[in-house]
Amino acid sequence: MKTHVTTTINGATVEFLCQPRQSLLAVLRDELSLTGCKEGCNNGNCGACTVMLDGLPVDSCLVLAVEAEGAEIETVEGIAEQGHLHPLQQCFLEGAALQCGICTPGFLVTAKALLEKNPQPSEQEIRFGLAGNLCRCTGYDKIVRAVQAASQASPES
Amino acid sequence: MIDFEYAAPTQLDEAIRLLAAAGDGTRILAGGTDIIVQLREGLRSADLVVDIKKISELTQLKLSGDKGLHLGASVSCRRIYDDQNIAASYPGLADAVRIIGGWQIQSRASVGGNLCNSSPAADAIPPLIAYSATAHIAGPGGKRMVPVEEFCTAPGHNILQQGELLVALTLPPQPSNAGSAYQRFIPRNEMDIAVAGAASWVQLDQSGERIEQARIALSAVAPTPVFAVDASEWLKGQVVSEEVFAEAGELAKRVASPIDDMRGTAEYRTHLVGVLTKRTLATACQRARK
Amino acid sequence: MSTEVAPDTQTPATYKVIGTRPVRHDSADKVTGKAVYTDDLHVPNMVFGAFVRSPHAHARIVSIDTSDAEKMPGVLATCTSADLPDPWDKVDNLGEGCVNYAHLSGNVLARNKALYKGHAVAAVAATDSYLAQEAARRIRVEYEPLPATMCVQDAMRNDAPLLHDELITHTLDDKPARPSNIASHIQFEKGNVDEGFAAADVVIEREFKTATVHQGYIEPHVSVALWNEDGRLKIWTATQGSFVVRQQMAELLKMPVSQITIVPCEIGGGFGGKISVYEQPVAAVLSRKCGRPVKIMMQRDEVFEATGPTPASFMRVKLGATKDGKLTAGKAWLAFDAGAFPGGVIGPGAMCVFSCYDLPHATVDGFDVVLNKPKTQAYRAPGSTHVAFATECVIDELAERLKIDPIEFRLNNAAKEGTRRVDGPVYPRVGLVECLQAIQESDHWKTPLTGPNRGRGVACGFWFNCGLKSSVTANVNADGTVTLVEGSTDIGGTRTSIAMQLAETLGITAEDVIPQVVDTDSVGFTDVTGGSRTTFATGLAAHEAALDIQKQMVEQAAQIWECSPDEVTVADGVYQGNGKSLSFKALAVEADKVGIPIVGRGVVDPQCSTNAFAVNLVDVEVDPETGKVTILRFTVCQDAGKAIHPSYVEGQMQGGSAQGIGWALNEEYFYGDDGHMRNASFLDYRMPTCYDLPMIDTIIVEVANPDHPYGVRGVGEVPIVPPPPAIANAIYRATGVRFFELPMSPPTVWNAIKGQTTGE
Amino acid sequence: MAIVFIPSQLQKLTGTAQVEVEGDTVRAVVEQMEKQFPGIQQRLFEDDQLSPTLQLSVDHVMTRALSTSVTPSTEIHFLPVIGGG
Repeated sequence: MKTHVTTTINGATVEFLCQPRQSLLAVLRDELSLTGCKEGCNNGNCGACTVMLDGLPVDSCLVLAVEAEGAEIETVEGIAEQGHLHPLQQCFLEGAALQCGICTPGFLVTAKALLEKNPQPSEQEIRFGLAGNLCRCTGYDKIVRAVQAASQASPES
Repeated sequence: MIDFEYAAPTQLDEAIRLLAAAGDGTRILAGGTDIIVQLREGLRSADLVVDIKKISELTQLKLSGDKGLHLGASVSCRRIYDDQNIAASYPGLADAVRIIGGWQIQSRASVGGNLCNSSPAADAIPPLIAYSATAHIAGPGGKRMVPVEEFCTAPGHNILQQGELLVALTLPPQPSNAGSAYQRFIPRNEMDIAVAGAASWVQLDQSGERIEQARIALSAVAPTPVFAVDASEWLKGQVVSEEVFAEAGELAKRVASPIDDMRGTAEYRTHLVGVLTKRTLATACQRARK
Repeated sequence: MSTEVAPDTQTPATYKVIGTRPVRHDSADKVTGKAVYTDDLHVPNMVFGAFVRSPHAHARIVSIDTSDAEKMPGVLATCTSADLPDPWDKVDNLGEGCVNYAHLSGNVLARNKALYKGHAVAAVAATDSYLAQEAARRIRVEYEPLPATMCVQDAMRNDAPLLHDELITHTLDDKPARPSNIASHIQFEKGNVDEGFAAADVVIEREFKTATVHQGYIEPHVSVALWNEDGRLKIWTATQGSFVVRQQMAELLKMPVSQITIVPCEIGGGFGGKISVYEQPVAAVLSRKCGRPVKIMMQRDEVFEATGPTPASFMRVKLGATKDGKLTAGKAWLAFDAGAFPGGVIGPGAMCVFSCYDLPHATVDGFDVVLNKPKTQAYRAPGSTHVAFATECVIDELAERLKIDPIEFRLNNAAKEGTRRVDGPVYPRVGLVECLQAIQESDHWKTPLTGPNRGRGVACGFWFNCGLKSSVTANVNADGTVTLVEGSTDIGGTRTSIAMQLAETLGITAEDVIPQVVDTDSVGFTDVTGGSRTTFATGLAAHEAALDIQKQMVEQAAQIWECSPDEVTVADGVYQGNGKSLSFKALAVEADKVGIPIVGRGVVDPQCSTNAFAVNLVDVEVDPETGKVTILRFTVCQDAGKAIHPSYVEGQMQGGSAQGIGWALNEEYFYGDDGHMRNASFLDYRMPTCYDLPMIDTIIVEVANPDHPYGVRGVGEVPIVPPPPAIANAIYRATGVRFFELPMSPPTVWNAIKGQTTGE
Repeated sequence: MAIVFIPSQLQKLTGTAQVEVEGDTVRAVVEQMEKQFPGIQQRLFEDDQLSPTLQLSVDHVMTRALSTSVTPSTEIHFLPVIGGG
């Protein structure tokens, strides 16, 4: 039996049918073709599936899609606006803050949330804020630096 | 994972009716960070999942000078530590909710859920016990209140009866000369399950030199989080000092009955109880003096 | 500043593109979520597969009954090893090590016996993934459990339960008469080791153990297979080497390579673990049986339990030195766990154990041992991290005993050009000495470490790096850009580092090159992205293609300018002849109007090691009450030969270091007595998070590799090697306790500190 | 002619660690060795090719090609094949 859900994704109203057991991750990827969020572990330990749910970063593998009724969701696909990369995306590119790239969407979503809450985070605040996102390629150095660069580039500073 | 039905009642009565009517295949969904994993991995199964986040009583978070903290059962960790007054008034609780999973988990996971999941290693339960928190339970037979230290009965088990629901937790108001802290030991610095955890709550005398009241609670060292009663009693009247903290740690170790597993040996966990009790007492006393 | 290039080793700055840091060509895709990884594919009419896996570490498979599953509506096909052709006992070289196809087939789907917990036994395809998982539960497998053997020393005993009844030790020596779990024994000897130890003033021998660890890539193994009615098989997959997947598929399914197309999608990490096939043949067979494309994606616990972690090891290393700090002899006895099938990484382990030093006398014995754990695979400098842990800890102890500075002691004995390795060959120009000197010159080394419970450690590491086959074609476009077509999967930015070499050679910008990684039908054979070979070897192919283009451009210029090609000269991308001059781009525009298309071709098979060395300097603080180790400061210095894109070189150094730190401190397969892995999740298999690490400072040394036009050495693997011993040596200085076992997790460290204070 | 470094496990066949052997290619050298030290070729070859578990180091070149040419100063080593990650 499928449930009808109406939600807002990256600013647009979206309706979908889902089974209660389906995770938000599964619906975003399999039903809505928003494949930017990735499945790395499917139990909330890697952060590759991070999306914003009502203004907070969540592991979309640990959200049932039916819970999204009436919610506001933002995914990595919504970060760049009208053909322009967000400063964080630009800093990730220029700072070589990605290698294989599978964790990158999750990091971008979490980092954007972090900078919106705390526009000038310290290195330790960045590291603590991003601890729910695993990266196996970079050793995190360039990711942390890219977030630092973006915080300096942001208009709040 | 077998599919299930989903309900998101907006009224407490409705939720209780649903829970009471359904069989033992009913699961309550708050933050979902434990139950969704358990359903997916086949550790639990469900015919019906009842989402309680749309019930207003369960999402209330209220701090008042005379009543203390009212913590709705589905309030997320994030909301607790984002409220600076609450974090300042209940620092031991804030310590715990800041380290439950990463930010993504904290956006969803609730203290009520942490309690109802009843893991021996739960981070939020020791501070609740240390703060003498009360669990407010509603069910088909009406409401009841239970001290948190009596809530968990075994790993993954608690006193909730068929059809019952945790509505809220209340923590008594904090006098200015009280302080608390929670620490757990994990091999990494984040994203881990406690090898051992300890929460300490103290109330000092006017001078700030003597302990009037103390409560110590531990996690991951027994089948349930435990109240270290002997250590807590012994601390009454003691003068604040490193030696006293260490001695309290030694007493706290006596209630630890840990197991050997991939997270640590029994010997190591017992040892950590001493270390963490000592360290959290020091922080709690320091906070009490502020 | 995190990065320095050690000044003495810098090559003259004559390059325009090489050494700069352009933004990678695929980056916009990767920061917007558009890059297509295998699991992002939704092939029309696709169905989903799931595995049935052994719950036992060792068991005879009595029967498999798929009938209940097959009756379920929506279940389309099932598969067991009976659906795979009878495998041949053929050992093939995959460029990157060798594989026995009988073993590979038996690993893909168990035959007769399940050899480890999680070993795939059967599979099912259904219309949705939940149904596939449910159907997998309905496949009934009857097992007869057998005693399991889980550690190398136990498996080597005469009375150990045998995994393979007919396994005779492979050795150049006389073959033993009886089967055992020892799959191979290799040996090296140099000089006379007894004489060497007799000449030593100090001799230290220690035993070491390391735990099984996993590469830990974030993307699980995933493939989509489409076996068409015309007999052609197409597979979209996450792999380090599409041609090597094609080769394995052809052999396992006994079909010609020409019938198989492998489409490499973007790959979410590999580190050596995505070379062997696992789910690909099964997805193919299920697709053949149901006539629809089949996707199989592993869950994270399957990745841990049933892919290819890198071995646990047991090692004994003995070294002798004279009072004035010269090594005289070394002896190593190494046993690595191969997992359930022969063919672990003992070969390179044995070759690397003394590879950083000039040792006049040495013997090395290496054993590849099968036991009831998943078949091990390469993991970044396979085998070298294990042995470096052993050797570098003994070296540190020797230096201490001799009261010689640990870097000076290493410099005294460092391998350099002309050093004969213990396994025989002589090094060409290499950069270990320069790396050690660069560490001595670093701000980190010159800044004293103060404070209680703190210590500083140093260690070296070596990895061969390989060459192997690469092919590229390069098409000059009408606007003067060049499309570069290559077969090397890009995991860390190699599209760009290869494009930069083409650009440098042609005298154009990196942005004027459009690199494309294509399928196995669209480019010539290319070996895996592994062995730190891609920027070196595929870069070399790109250089050749550029020279080929340049030759054709000269001919076209001569035609346009009505002169002889001999009269056309090229410098810095500018073509001149008959009094005329055009840039590459302008000439390409002209040539497009009048000439035949210009297509460059580069095919290479460089047969040399490019010999990478790295040195770590690390400061730690140990909590004496809990045994927890905090990394305070970390510097990695490495000889890159020539850093084509310095950011990517730093990225490899930092990423490899982080993996090495994880290996040193917390990562391990934790097995219960039943042979079950207890921590098959990212929660309990503790890879470092962002919050566990400091910034990782890098020093790039550039000692040019004579076998590459731009001096490139590989850089990807060696940085994982030195962290465990460097950290062990640092912990020793912080606590006074030497560690001989990985990981040096908090309980282990606490136990050791406690043992020291109580005199245990 | 070339200098062949005999793997320690084969030295009981040769009695020495190094031998100088006639031949213009690695194959010719191995065949010549076989005449001097009967049985050595079957330890190194499989189906008339280099055993798939072995590779050659011929001066600085790592190869499996038996056709590799050699000179009197060439060193030949037989090594295990290695992979990489």
